[in-house]
Amino acid sequence: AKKERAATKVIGVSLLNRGHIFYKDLEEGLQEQAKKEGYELIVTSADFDLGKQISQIEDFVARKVDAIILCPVDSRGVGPGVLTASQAGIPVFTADIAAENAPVVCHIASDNIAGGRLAGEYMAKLLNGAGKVAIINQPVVTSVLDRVQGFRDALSKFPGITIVADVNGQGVRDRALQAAADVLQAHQDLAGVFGINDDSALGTLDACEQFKRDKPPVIIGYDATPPAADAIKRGSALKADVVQYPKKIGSSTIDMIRAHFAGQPVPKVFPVEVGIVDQAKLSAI
Amino acid sequence: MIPDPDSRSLLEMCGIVKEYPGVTALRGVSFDVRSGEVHCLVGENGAGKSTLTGILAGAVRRTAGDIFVEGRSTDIASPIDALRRGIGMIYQESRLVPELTVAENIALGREPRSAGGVLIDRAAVRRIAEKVLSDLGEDIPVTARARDLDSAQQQIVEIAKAFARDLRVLVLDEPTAALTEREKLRLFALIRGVQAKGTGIIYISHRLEEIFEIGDRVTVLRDGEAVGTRDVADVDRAALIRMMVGRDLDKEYPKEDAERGAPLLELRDLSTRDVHNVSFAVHAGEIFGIAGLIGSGKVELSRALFGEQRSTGGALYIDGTAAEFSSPADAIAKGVALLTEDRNALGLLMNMSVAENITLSSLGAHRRRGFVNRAMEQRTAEAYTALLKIKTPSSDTSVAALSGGNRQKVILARWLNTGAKVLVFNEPTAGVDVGAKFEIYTHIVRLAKEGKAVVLLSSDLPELLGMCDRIGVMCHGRMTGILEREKATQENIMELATPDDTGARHGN
Amino acid sequence: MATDTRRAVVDLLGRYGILLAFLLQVLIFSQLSPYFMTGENLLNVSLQASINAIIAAGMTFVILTAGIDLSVGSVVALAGIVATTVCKVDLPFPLNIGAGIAAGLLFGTLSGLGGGLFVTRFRITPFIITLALMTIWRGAAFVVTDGRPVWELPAEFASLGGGRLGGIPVPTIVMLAVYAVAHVVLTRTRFGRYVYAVGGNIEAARLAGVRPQRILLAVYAISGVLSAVSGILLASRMNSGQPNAGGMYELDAIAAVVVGGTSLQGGRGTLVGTFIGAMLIAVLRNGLNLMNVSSYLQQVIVGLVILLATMIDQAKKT
Amino acid sequence: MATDTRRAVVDLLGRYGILLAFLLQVLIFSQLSPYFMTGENLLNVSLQASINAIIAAGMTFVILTAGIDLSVGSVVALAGIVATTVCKVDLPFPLNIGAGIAAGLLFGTLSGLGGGLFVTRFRITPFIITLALMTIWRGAAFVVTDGRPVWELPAEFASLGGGRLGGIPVPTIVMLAVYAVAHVVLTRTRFGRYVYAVGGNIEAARLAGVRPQRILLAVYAISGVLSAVSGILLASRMNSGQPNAGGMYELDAIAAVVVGGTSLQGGRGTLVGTFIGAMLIAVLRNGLNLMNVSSYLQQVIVGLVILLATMIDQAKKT
Ligand SMILES: Nc1ncnc2c1ncn2[C@@H]1O[C@H](COP(=O)(O)OP(=O)(O)OP(=O)(O)O)[C@@H](O)[C@H]1O
Ligand SMILES: Nc1ncnc2c1ncn2[C@@H]1O[C@H](COP(=O)(O)OP(=O)(O)OP(=O)(O)O)[C@@H](O)[C@H]1O
Ligand SMILES: [Mg+2]
Ligand SMILES: [Mg+2]
Repeated sequence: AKKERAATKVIGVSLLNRGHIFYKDLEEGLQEQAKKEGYELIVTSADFDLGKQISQIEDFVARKVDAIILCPVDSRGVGPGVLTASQAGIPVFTADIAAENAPVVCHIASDNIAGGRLAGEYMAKLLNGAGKVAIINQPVVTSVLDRVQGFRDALSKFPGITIVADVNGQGVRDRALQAAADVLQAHQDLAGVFGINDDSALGTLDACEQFKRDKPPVIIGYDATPPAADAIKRGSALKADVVQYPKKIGSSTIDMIRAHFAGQPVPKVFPVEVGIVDQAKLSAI
Repeated sequence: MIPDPDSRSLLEMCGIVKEYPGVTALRGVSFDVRSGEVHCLVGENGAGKSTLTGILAGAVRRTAGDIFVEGRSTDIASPIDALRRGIGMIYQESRLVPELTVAENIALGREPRSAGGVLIDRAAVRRIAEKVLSDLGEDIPVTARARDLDSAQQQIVEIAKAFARDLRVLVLDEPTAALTEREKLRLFALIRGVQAKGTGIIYISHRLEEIFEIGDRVTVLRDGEAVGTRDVADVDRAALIRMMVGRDLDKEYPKEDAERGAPLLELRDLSTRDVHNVSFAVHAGEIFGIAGLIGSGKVELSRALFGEQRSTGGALYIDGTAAEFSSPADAIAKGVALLTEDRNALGLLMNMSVAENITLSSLGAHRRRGFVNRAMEQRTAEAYTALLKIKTPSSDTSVAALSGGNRQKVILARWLNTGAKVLVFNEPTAGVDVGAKFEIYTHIVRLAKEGKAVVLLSSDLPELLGMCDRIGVMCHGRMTGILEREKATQENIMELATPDDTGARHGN
Repeated sequence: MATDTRRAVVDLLGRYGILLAFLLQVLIFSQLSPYFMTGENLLNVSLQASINAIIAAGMTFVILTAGIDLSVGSVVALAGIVATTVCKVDLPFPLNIGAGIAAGLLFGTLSGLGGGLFVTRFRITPFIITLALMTIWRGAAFVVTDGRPVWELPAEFASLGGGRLGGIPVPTIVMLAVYAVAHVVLTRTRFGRYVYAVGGNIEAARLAGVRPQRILLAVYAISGVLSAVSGILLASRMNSGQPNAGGMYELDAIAAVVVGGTSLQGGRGTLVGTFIGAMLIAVLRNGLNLMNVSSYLQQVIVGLVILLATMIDQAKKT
Repeated sequence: MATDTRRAVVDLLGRYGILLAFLLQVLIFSQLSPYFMTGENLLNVSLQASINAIIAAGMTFVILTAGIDLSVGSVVALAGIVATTVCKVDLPFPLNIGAGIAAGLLFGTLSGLGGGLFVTRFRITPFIITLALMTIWRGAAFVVTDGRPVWELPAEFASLGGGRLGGIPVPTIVMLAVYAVAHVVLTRTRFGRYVYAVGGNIEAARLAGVRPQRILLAVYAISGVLSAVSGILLASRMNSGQPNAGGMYELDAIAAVVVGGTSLQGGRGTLVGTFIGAMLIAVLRNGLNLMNVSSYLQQVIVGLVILLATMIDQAKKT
């Protein structure tokens, strides 16, 4: 085992969770690129539990991995874990979510506040600057809090638009479906819904289609997963999706690590673009 | 109320009333105990004996009435209140903690502590338990868990638990229901011992002969009222029964001879873990008694007849065919019924009504088009409550609200209703009053006359002598003899039941 | 007179405590929100309640035997995945949908029987074996789907959970049917009686001729198959099989059962109670969402209401 | 002879089943991963086990009385938040840290006493009152922090959970101390005996002069305060008070208790068993992480091992 270890660089990964397609894609990006570089990945999931994430970091330190990639559960709380690792001489990289006040080598991410803002602006355009809007939220996750902040920021410029509901769909489709169904009852004239991820947006779409309306609200999702893209393409109430490039985040992270191993300088922050897609853009591809 | 000026009273209860929803269990009962006396309490099932003494022990809250301890008005609100005042009780239904050891149960609530005063003195706990058990002449290991004991042994531990305390008033609620003559005599010796120290004793029993053996005074309860208190020396058995049931009982055992048919139950050299090479046959129309001391294998034998102890040799024949039961359900299907000795743990479903408890083993016969027919069930239940004089507000009442003896009748009704051809009755009259005992005996005789085989296990020798055609005696898991009715006497049963000097006491 | 009235109130509370709590809640919400009492919203609530209510019906059987089933949420997810995966096979309608449903139900039944087997044969505490199943099935749901939803289903699949019959959502109809049948089974059949007996005192029941092993196997199978029914309906409503569906559903189901007056010690309880319990929880969530109460505060309120409802229900026992 | 050997094996398994399962696991991992048996990793495992083990110690008391405490995870979170918030007040070290710890522990005690009060006075099933508390405290944790962690703590706070004494992590030391004291309390004091008595037969205990009310109140308080201890250590390790900390911790704690041989019916079990149970779970998670087993598969394996360990432990009862 010792010999093998000398040949292969081992990288420990602690994802925020594994239940969402976003992290599946991010992991795929990591894996593909790591394979190219000949690195071995140890992928774990913190499941939104910072305590668990810190344990995982400790396991990596005990195992003496060559580098650690984190998607922090909490930007601030992860600090001690990062410190432990870097004191043990292990470089730490963060992907998707940043760590504050911690010796991270490089942070690779798309900008969630910007993404939220894109969604808000697109919503305003769809509604012509007026109407009632709801958010299907998951207000326990930092990146989600950022998206919602960006979304609210953008809409604050449109006095005609009011946010009438902000409910917790827990970021999963079954819970989002139930929350959205209730919001649709309370606001018969709802004009738009922002789903903080695609499970939230698709759950809202399920609810709209089961309680048929003459004029269903327009929905904007986040992440542009294949089922969401499909719903946009077929002309459903889901009109647009903020698109991140999680695979790109994954592969770029490995790129930064390779550069670091090779002794090359890497930037503190490596931004990965975000965009917004709608029916027109998707059909064009 | 003003306490009786009788200065000898250690304790006095005045005008005690207890109301349960829908039932008035006590309607203004007054009662007293003097220092150093044994005051017996008798009455039919459901008369209120356990309720009255339960109030004294703090286990039951009274609705009205006053309690005076040594002339001072005292409110007993909890068992702790009672114990603090030196009032303790041996309960009719087992009150042991199953997971604790015998010693731990005996010491429960008053564990001696070692020097520091914080930690339990475990050696002392054992010592106390060993002492009181040896006073009782029992060799139950003090490290055994209570749940591993049979119900007679549990009863002994209950007794030990009470005698290990220094009490001024001791209540014994049917302590001998599961005990044989021998244990009873040792218990009486202990009672006399504390009596001499001035303890007041309240003694409840349905075995009236015991009243005359140990009692000084006797109070009769009927329907929640005290109908009178007498010096034991001034009453006889018949008078006592008249006071209890309001009429004369001409004879005690309605034994009649039935026509003897084919053997319905036959054991040939049957052996199990606890029973060795037992052979006997019980014919249709026959009542076969089984006697034996605690630990003689009596209970285990009854289990073996029900397929509850795997046979390790020999064979069991039901109605001429060899039977190996895979479960109680299987045994019942093949026509065997077993009334277990522990009605609470192994018999009743406390969450269910009287009717549901009665029909549980014969639900198949209470169905119409696949569904349980409640009206039919109701009719069955009402027939049995009338037949066995079960005292209950209705057949929908939960069995948990019934007195001990009435619970016993419910479970008896269950087995009477299965239509089994072999009925094994383990202590069928435990805790049952004299009037109701007579009813139960009548039914047992009826079963025999209908051509069933009845096996009667009892710790009550007069009952066996009065009811059985033959009596098999167990000792150390073996059947040491079978006595014909004419030859059976208390003496020769005891002789067969008692291990001789060469027999090892611990043999199994 | 005053005590008489008080007694009558306590009596009423005792017998219908949970029903009163439920009606009180309905009254409050209908005052607070103009949308609450609309026909459409009531259908919505019944639809929302159906998933939990169907699971809770099975849970009632299990809890009546003094058991518990923590695996229901994971069975919901995996049954949905199995059903959606199978109905994508190349068969003509309605065979494809039928095959999918059958496969989902089969999985639920097998899961329940498996759990029941461990409880009866190996005497594993229900808590542990169903906790293990919960973890195992959840893991399996992610392993087989690789964490991605199963989608692109035959169009008809969506009508199971999303469709209506005579204006009533299909899941609502399924729920009512499940309760009707289960109620009759529990109160009118020998099996039902034995469920109570086993939960009351398993040893006494056995000695009275009940075969507890069969009863226990059956109740876990019932819980498994009803969880699968919920899982299939949910998958249909989401038009996809989601590996992360059904998270924490066990808590909602157990809450419905216990709020409905069934004892966790076994032997005592009714399906009518569970039904009202499930409705109470669904109405509460719906009402709070209608009123746009913040999700943090909702948690606090749901906790308090469950507590209050149980306390009202408890009035009967004192 | 053959049966004798078999009997001896079964006997050994019975008495030390869970210990054997644990040792077997250690053996397997030390073979499979070269990193497992290093001193540093073993300290690491003990550190990781400590949070769950401390909670599980309190849970053992509760379960021995036939109760359950589902609120532990939320108490972990809120105790951490209370402690971190209070230790930010403007007091000189060590007063600030001391005040924070005291406040966190006070919260845990009060939560436990509150739960206990509902169990004893209002006879609410422990499952329901602690489920309600779990929801309420979790909601409260988010309400008071508005969903954001409490941070910028005094530098010394981190040394509680992150520090070492004589090379041993502080949480490990706390855990060992908790178990030593709790073990003596449970096996050698009257209170401990009464815990078993109340769990074994509450009515028998009451009639023997035990006050079940006090015992029940005490066990929930113990569970609350030990959850708070864990919460404070965890907050210190995370150098922040996290409103979403402690999610599902109740399941891990209950699993440790039950895998350790304590009966959910109450009256039977030991803290030694719980300790080994907690270690078994921690070693398993650590080993699987070291071996780079995918997190989906980990779930499946953890489920299977809990099941297996319980089955081995079950050998004694058959
Ligand atoms: N918990 C209860 N709820 C309702 N009724 C009860 C309850 N306990 C006892 N009773 C009723 O009170 C009456 C007196 O019961 P009690 O147990 O005192 O009788 P007892 O004289 O001890 O009878 P036995 O000789 O059968 O033991 C009975 O009618 C019984 O049904
Ligand atoms: N079956 C039960 N289930 C749950 N709790 C029970 C049960 N039986 C008793 N209890 C609890 O035990 C208490 C009775 O104990 P006891 O009255 O001896 O306590 P105590 O310390 O004397 O209380 P008090 O403050 O009333 O004097 C009940 O109030 C109840 O809280
Ligand atoms: Mg009585
Ligand atoms: Mg009291």
